[in-house]
Amino acid sequence: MTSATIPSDGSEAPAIGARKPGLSNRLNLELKAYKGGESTLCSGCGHDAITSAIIKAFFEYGIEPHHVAKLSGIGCSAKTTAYFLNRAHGFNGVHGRMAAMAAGSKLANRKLVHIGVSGDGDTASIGLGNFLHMVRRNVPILYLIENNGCYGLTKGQFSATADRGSVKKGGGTVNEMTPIDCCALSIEMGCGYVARSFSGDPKQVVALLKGALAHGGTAVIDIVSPCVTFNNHEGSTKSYPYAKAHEDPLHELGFVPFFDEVRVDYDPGTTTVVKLPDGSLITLKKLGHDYDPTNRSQALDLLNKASVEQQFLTGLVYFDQSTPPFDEQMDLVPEPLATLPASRIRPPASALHAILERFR
Amino acid sequence: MTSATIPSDGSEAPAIGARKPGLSNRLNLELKAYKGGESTLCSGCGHDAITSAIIKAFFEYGIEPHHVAKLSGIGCSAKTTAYFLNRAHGFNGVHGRMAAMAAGSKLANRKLVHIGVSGDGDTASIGLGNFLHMVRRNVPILYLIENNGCYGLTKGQFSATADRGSVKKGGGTVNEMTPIDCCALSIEMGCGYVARSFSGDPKQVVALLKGALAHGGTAVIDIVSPCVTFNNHEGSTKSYPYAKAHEDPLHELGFVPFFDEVRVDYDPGTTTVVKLPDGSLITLKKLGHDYDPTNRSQALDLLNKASVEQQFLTGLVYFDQSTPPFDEQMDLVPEPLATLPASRIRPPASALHAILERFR
Amino acid sequence: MSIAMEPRAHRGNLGVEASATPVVNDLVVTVATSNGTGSQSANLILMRAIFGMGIPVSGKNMFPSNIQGLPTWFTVRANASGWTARRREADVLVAMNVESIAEDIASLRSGAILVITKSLASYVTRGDLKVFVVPFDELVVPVCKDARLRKMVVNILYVGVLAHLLDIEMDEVKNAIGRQFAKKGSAAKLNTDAAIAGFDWAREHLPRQNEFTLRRANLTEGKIIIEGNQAAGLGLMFGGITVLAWYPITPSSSLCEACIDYLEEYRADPETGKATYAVIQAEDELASIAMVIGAGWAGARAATATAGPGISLMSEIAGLAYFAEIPAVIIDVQRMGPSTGLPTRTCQGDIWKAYQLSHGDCKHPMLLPGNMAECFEFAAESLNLAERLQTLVFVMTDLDLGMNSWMSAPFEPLTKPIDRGKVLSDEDLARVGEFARYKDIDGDGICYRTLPGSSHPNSAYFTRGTGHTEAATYSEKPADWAGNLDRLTRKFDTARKLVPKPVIKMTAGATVAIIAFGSSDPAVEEARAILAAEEGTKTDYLRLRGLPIGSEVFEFINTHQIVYVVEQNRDAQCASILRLECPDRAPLIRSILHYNGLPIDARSIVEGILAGEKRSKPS
Amino acid sequence: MSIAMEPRAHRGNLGVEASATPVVNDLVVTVATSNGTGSQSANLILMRAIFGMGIPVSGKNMFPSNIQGLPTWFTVRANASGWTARRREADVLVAMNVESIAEDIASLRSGAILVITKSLASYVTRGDLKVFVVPFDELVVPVCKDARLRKMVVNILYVGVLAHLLDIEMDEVKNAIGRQFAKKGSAAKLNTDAAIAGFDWAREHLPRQNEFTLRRANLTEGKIIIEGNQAAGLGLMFGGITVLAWYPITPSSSLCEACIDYLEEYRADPETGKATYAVIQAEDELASIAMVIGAGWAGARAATATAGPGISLMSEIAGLAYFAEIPAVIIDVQRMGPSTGLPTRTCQGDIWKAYQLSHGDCKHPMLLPGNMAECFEFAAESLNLAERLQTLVFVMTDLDLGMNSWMSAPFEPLTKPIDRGKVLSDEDLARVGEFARYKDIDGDGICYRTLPGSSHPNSAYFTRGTGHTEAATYSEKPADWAGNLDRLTRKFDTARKLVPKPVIKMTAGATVAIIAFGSSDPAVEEARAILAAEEGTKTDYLRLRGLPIGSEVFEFINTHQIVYVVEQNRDAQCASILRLECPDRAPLIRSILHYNGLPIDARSIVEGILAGEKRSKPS
Ligand SMILES: Cc1ncc(C[n+]2csc(CCOP(=O)(O)OP(=O)(O)O)c2C)c(N)n1
Ligand SMILES: Cc1ncc(C[n+]2csc(CCOP(=O)(O)OP(=O)(O)O)c2C)c(N)n1
Ligand code: SF4
Ligand code: SF4
Ligand SMILES: [Mg+2]
Ligand SMILES: [Mg+2]
Repeated sequence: MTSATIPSDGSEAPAIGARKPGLSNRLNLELKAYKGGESTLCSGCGHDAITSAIIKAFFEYGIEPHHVAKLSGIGCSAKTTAYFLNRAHGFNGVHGRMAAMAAGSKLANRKLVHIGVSGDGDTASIGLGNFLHMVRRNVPILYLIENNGCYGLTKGQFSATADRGSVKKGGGTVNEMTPIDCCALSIEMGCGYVARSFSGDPKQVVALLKGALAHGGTAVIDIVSPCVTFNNHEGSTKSYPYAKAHEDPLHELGFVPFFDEVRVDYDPGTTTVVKLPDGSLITLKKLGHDYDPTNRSQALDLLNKASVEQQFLTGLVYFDQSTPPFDEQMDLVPEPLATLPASRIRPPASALHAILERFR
Repeated sequence: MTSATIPSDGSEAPAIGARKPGLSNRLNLELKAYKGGESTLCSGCGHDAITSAIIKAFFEYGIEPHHVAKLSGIGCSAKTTAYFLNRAHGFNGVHGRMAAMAAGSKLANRKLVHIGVSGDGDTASIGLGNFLHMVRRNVPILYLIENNGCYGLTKGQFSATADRGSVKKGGGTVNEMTPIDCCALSIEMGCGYVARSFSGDPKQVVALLKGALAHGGTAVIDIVSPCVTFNNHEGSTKSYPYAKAHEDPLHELGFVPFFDEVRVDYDPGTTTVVKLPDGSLITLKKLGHDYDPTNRSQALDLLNKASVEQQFLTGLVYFDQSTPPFDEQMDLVPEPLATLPASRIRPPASALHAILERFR
Repeated sequence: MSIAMEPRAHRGNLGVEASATPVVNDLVVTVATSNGTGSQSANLILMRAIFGMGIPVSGKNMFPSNIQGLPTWFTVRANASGWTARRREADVLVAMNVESIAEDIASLRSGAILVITKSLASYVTRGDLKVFVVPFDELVVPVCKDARLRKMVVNILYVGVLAHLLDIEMDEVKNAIGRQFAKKGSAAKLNTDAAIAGFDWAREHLPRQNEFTLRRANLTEGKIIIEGNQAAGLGLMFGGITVLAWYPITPSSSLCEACIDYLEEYRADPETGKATYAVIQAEDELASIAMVIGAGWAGARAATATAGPGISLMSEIAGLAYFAEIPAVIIDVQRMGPSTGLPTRTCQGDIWKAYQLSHGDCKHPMLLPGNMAECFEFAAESLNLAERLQTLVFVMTDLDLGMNSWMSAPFEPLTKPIDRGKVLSDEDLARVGEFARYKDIDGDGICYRTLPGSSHPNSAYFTRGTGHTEAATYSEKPADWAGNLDRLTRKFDTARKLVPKPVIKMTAGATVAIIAFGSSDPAVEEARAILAAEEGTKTDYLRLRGLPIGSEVFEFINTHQIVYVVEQNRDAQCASILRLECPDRAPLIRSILHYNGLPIDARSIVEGILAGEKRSKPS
Repeated sequence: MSIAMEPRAHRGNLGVEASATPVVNDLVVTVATSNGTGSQSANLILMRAIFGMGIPVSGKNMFPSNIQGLPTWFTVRANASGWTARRREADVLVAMNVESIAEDIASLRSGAILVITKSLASYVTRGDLKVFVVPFDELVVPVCKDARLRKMVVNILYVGVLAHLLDIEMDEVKNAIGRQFAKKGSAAKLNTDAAIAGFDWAREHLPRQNEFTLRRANLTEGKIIIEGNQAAGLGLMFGGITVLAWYPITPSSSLCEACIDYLEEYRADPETGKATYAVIQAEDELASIAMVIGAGWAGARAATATAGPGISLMSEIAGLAYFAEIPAVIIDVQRMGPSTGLPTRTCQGDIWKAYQLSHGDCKHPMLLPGNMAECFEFAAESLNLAERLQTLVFVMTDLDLGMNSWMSAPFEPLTKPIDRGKVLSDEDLARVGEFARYKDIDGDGICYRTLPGSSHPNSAYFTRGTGHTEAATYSEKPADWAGNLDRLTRKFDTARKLVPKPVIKMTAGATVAIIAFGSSDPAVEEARAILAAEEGTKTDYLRLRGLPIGSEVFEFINTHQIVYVVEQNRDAQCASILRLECPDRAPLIRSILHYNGLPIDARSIVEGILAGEKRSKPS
């Protein structure tokens, strides 16, 4: 048995004594402070389960709701940003461009925690190029793909993540195309936090979300999220029955936030601990697989094998902290650019005179 | 020593006796029948060398020039489609959309050999999403990326393939971003013919081009092609000096077309032979590397290592014939859709009456 | 409106008509439910049953932009005169949805009939309605054993109740159910039982009403009911489309999906079963239009369908198609914009935008279908026109035309043959010898083209969106550029003669002139009847069916004083085009605009014209 | 044109002026070379030297859309009256390029001076030119040892030759060389030597000419020479831009690149050296505009610059910015379209397109700078206006303004403070309590917003491109939709008062009225002088500086009879906007159009007006 002492960044967390344990978090906020408007999705939609997990993760991690910016494109999945964190500003933009919008927003206010919720159509079809470039830049954002293998909002056409051989509702049409694996592409683009999960596995989703919040750069979580209305039938590999029957976690995931003054005891033979920039830890307890998420080529092999053999592997697929986040690369002032006073964004008249001299 | 007899598809090749050996090809056409307009690129531009290789490859492989459709986007590279195969129709479209245009064109006339010439900006920036989706569909096309690490036509800004640490001409600005590797992404999208080469290595380029012409689906060849005007200085990894000094071929490439009635003698210990759908062969003679281009995970590892360590490996990176080309997946009539007679594209009035019955 | 018998003007919404004799074959039923509950089938059955009785009907679906659980309204209008436009207020409301109940009740005119599910009865506080409370939730239990299906089956119960209340023949209800569930015998049975249960319960428990009745007529003989998207999908298939590239978007998806179904059924090669067409679900609209022009360039008859956001994304390539002169068709099934707007509401808000889509000077011909037959014909004809004019052609429909149910005479088989335009084959080239891709040989601005793959030594040319000479070589010369742009203007003028001519209806003694297009037509026709009946105002009417305008439109505008242009957008987009075409008449071209997302109604037009006329009169 | 001294009208191109006394300080020199040879530096030196002599100049570069080896022309116009528009024909041609030599010679007016490199001398077959043959290829050898550099150095030789021929002071040539190569001493030396060699050779070998001379004047005192893209880049930096997202495209790249240089130099935090701005080279224009509105939403002052193809790609998000009311700035440095068009030629062809960019009903305010100071000021002001109006604002410049060299008075420091518009801080919210994002509190159509990150419990709202209520909740209600669109119209009307007012020049006894904008201004001013001098026709002139038009423009149009709208596009895009704004005057609004890719010249305007006036007169 090995032990690790979890560092506490006392500066951010309010005094422990003030908390109502269980009911409120380190900011003394209750779960309901993290809720949003009522969902208008179909009852049973996988996306709603993810919304609940988001609420839980932000609550447990203890982020001020108004310190969050929520962005999305268009789709059933995109609507969900209205269903959590009512106190955060939200932006439901246009189809496929959320990744780029979020990059702009993050630069405008780097203090805000950015969460982007997308669909498989929004990300892997129309948004693919912009998504990959956002990943390449390592824009600090928790980027969720609520992956149902179809275009829910336009009534169930196959998306680019539909597995080969998937059958369309009502029968007949079979998808002949190779699916796009957003996790594999994210790794190719240098993403340092890549995960796959299942909306029906809230425990894992919440742990992954918290890990993503602690990660400094782009975190991509591709969550299979069944569309109960158009893609929950036999012949779909994105249905509840299929996902439940086939989910094969790579490891048992735990998350220990930086502010928890506890010692984590773990067996280094069965558990790996991944340390995040803010001091939080992700614990990965071995299950059937012998898997090391810091091994890039193993990760890509695993994803490819899973795709070819239509395995449904979940968990933290890849982890790497080496690339600096976008806003650090840019060497910005620490304050939000959005609210810099006029004096800091307009040089004096003398500067103008000096410049104009050059044109005389 | 092992021998392979190369099959000859006599139906396409005219009588051997009629050829002027060396000067003309199997169609009795001379090299000049494959030329195009005069180049307007900077003298010394890598793209011009590739143009020459294209002319040679089409000549040697013996394709009727007018059986070719040439497509491109916008950029210096895109202009080159006007500089070869004057007898082929050409289409210089808009920036970044050639991949999708070519998919449409190929479906309209599947008899035409399609060649698309793109730049690193055209493919890896604005065109990334559409490019990857074309690859995913396995549209039969020889897709060239004339990769100079910059936007030539707009005067040398970094492109997304510029290596980390590259310095801009005139000094100062250094590229901090991880480069996009179009070869790795193509493999991820299921491409069955992926190669990297160097415009300064015409022998290899020509062999790869001919191999691509014999391949049934999408063939992606990413050719480092120095921009002598904006990216040929010290600090660039896409310059002539750098590429010449660093080119490290994975193998010595040979191509034996299906119509060559010769026996290929090779040593199976040092040479691998890859067979293409039309019966042509690619021979890969071992050099320093022990590399098997049919091994997907080896290919991805290799590319990643090359990217991280800024090695310049060239050759046939990945090869796989298993995915059917797009037009076959679609089960089209063999004739070009473009010229089907009216009788075959308008059902009789009786069909209309039958359909309307359903709406009564 | 050739079916107009006993022309009877709109009754207006003037409160209770306490007549002893009921109004016959003239009423509007609105059903307020929640979407995703299967109410759509019930509503179609209701509409179909009335249609089966020989009474002209239309069905308008006001559904939300989500998949399940938000309020949705379906309006059936039955009208012996054939007026099928939306009417502002319902005569009968079936209220099933708690979400919208308050506003539903508030929206009713005094004296209207309210059929309300028992659980909502407490919401009724107004005393001026004829209220029929029905315990739907109880009635459904014995009919439907499977509790999960009850949410759906409950809808068919109100059809039975309405059948009783409005004298709809139950045999027609049963026919309609049989049709709707043709492939599912068990569902047909279940629904038939439910309809009968509703009917029987109503007969026993509800008092009669004497306001409205529906009586068998013979006004729908031989007619069909169809949606414009189905008609246009059919048009593309018969029009000889060979490449369809699309990306899903409401309200155009169902057009492509219909087209695909027809292609699969009728366009497989009879001998080999192989496809004489290719369909690609593209990754986005940039790709779908790029595929279309790639295909058009290579000689396919290629089209896509989309809606506003797709149109915007297609802007850049629209300019390429214009300038490089590549045949292509975009069907824009317009929905309410700007931006994502109201994806499930109708609008004519892209007219001006599509007309000159893309940066720089460019203009595109467009076809403006106004009914089901035109959705069919114009979709087919657009493929001809695109090849004839070698350019991008728009077909502008909208959500109302595309996704609502319209009555129509069955379509005539296409009479125009497939036209490939000025394509030079190898044989042609051998004969004429010369070829210059952008030379205006015929003086109509349309040049000859060759297709890739042609073997004649002169046939190859290079297509580009940059400056070019007549011989298609690259050029930046000022005279080449301007000359080319001028020829394109000439070509656009040729298009004036080739797009469908307007339909003009002149009335002796007319004092008012109207121009409209597309889905506004039924409301305009009804408005004309109202104006004639109520105000004694006679109207001339030009229905625009294509742009750019031709001589008939110029003449109509020039020979009338004030012209009212009716359209469904805020910025008077079509009127703007007309004002610019006829600057001398610009001050006389007035706009009647409707842009709240609902299909335009006749009263809005009448009010607009009366207000305009008042303004014109010396006070 | 405040620098106009001794107003002397354009001399016209009426053949040889065989005058004994030379024309002083009024000539056009065109240099025909091949691009990528470094001739651009030589041409700038030539222009700078004349400028240094106190004579007003302009430099226009007609370069090809490639990097090396295609014909390129540079025109220096020196004119004591300050007329700096392009003139159609050159007085002096320096012919260095075999590719264009035939057409270059053919294009010359009779009597023009031709300085020609010896190797091309045989092309001169005309006898009506004053030809000076110079053995440039021989002269360069002794001057430049390094054979690879000769291709470049040869250019500076013609500057020396011209200095002799046209009496340009060699000291000013040397000054200009020093400036040009300020950072490279060796290059300065080499070029100075070459210029002197050219000058000396010419003095010895060439006969004098007596047509033209340049004489020191004092008309450029204190002036600067700058390109509009530099001015606008500077404007953004001083305007307080915080996020710049861009994608390279000619002719806007150099605007962004200039802005980046200024930002790096002047916008690092003085204490920490950290950036008070962020610049992203995006992967495409869809991304750059998406980044801009993402940033604008979060509170940045964000802008992008692009050209036609980028504008088309930005269409969808332009509608989102309009409808969700997000501040954003797009600078459109217009180039010749449609499609890829002529990327290195100028045009005003996106005016109408940008004005109503995106599907559905939407309109965007735009600023129309017409000179260097306005490029600077309007770029800065656009950031204010975007935040004030909470919408997308366009700044429409063009290649002529953006990439050519313009003389200007030095810019005044910005007087308008940074305006963040109606933003409610936490303190404001605590005070007012209530907040409804889309409520028109002030009646000007502009509502209050809060920024993400605000902590007040009421501050968060949800932004969407779909239908919404005043409280920013989702709505599909017809009244909400139409109400919101109507408010946006109101806001657009507010913009009429906020965009820069036109500059109006009234002349007593004027019989002709002109409206123009942007880079057409110098040609219009010159045309007015010509009309006055040659025809005795006096003109009133309104220079439009912003859209939508305000009361001054309405008044100008309404109080004049015929108004000539001068613009550089085919489809009369600005005139169309004016006709639609003033339908009553539509028949009186005429167009003078120029669209061959070259900057408009005064003669084209004069001819257009004379033709128009002829048409108006009773015959
Ligand atoms: C430019 C554009 N094209 C198409 C659409 C129509 N559209 C709305 S949502 C959507 C796809 C939704 O699929 P996905 O992103 O997977 O989300 P889901 O609904 O499945 O959660 C599409 C195609 C649109 N809104 N905008
Ligand atoms: C929509 C659009 N954006 C920008 C441009 C400007 N542009 C022309 S070519 C080019 C990039 C060229 O780079 P690359 O594809 O690498 O080709 P290269 O010139 O380097 O061969 C750009 C950005 C354009 N033509 N269209
Ligand atoms: S349609 Fe599918 S994705 Fe959309 S809300 Fe319903 S279940 Fe969810
Ligand atoms: S600029 Fe660069 S890429 Fe373009 S032609 Fe010149 S050398 Fe080639
Ligand atoms: Mg989806
Ligand atoms: Mg490049």
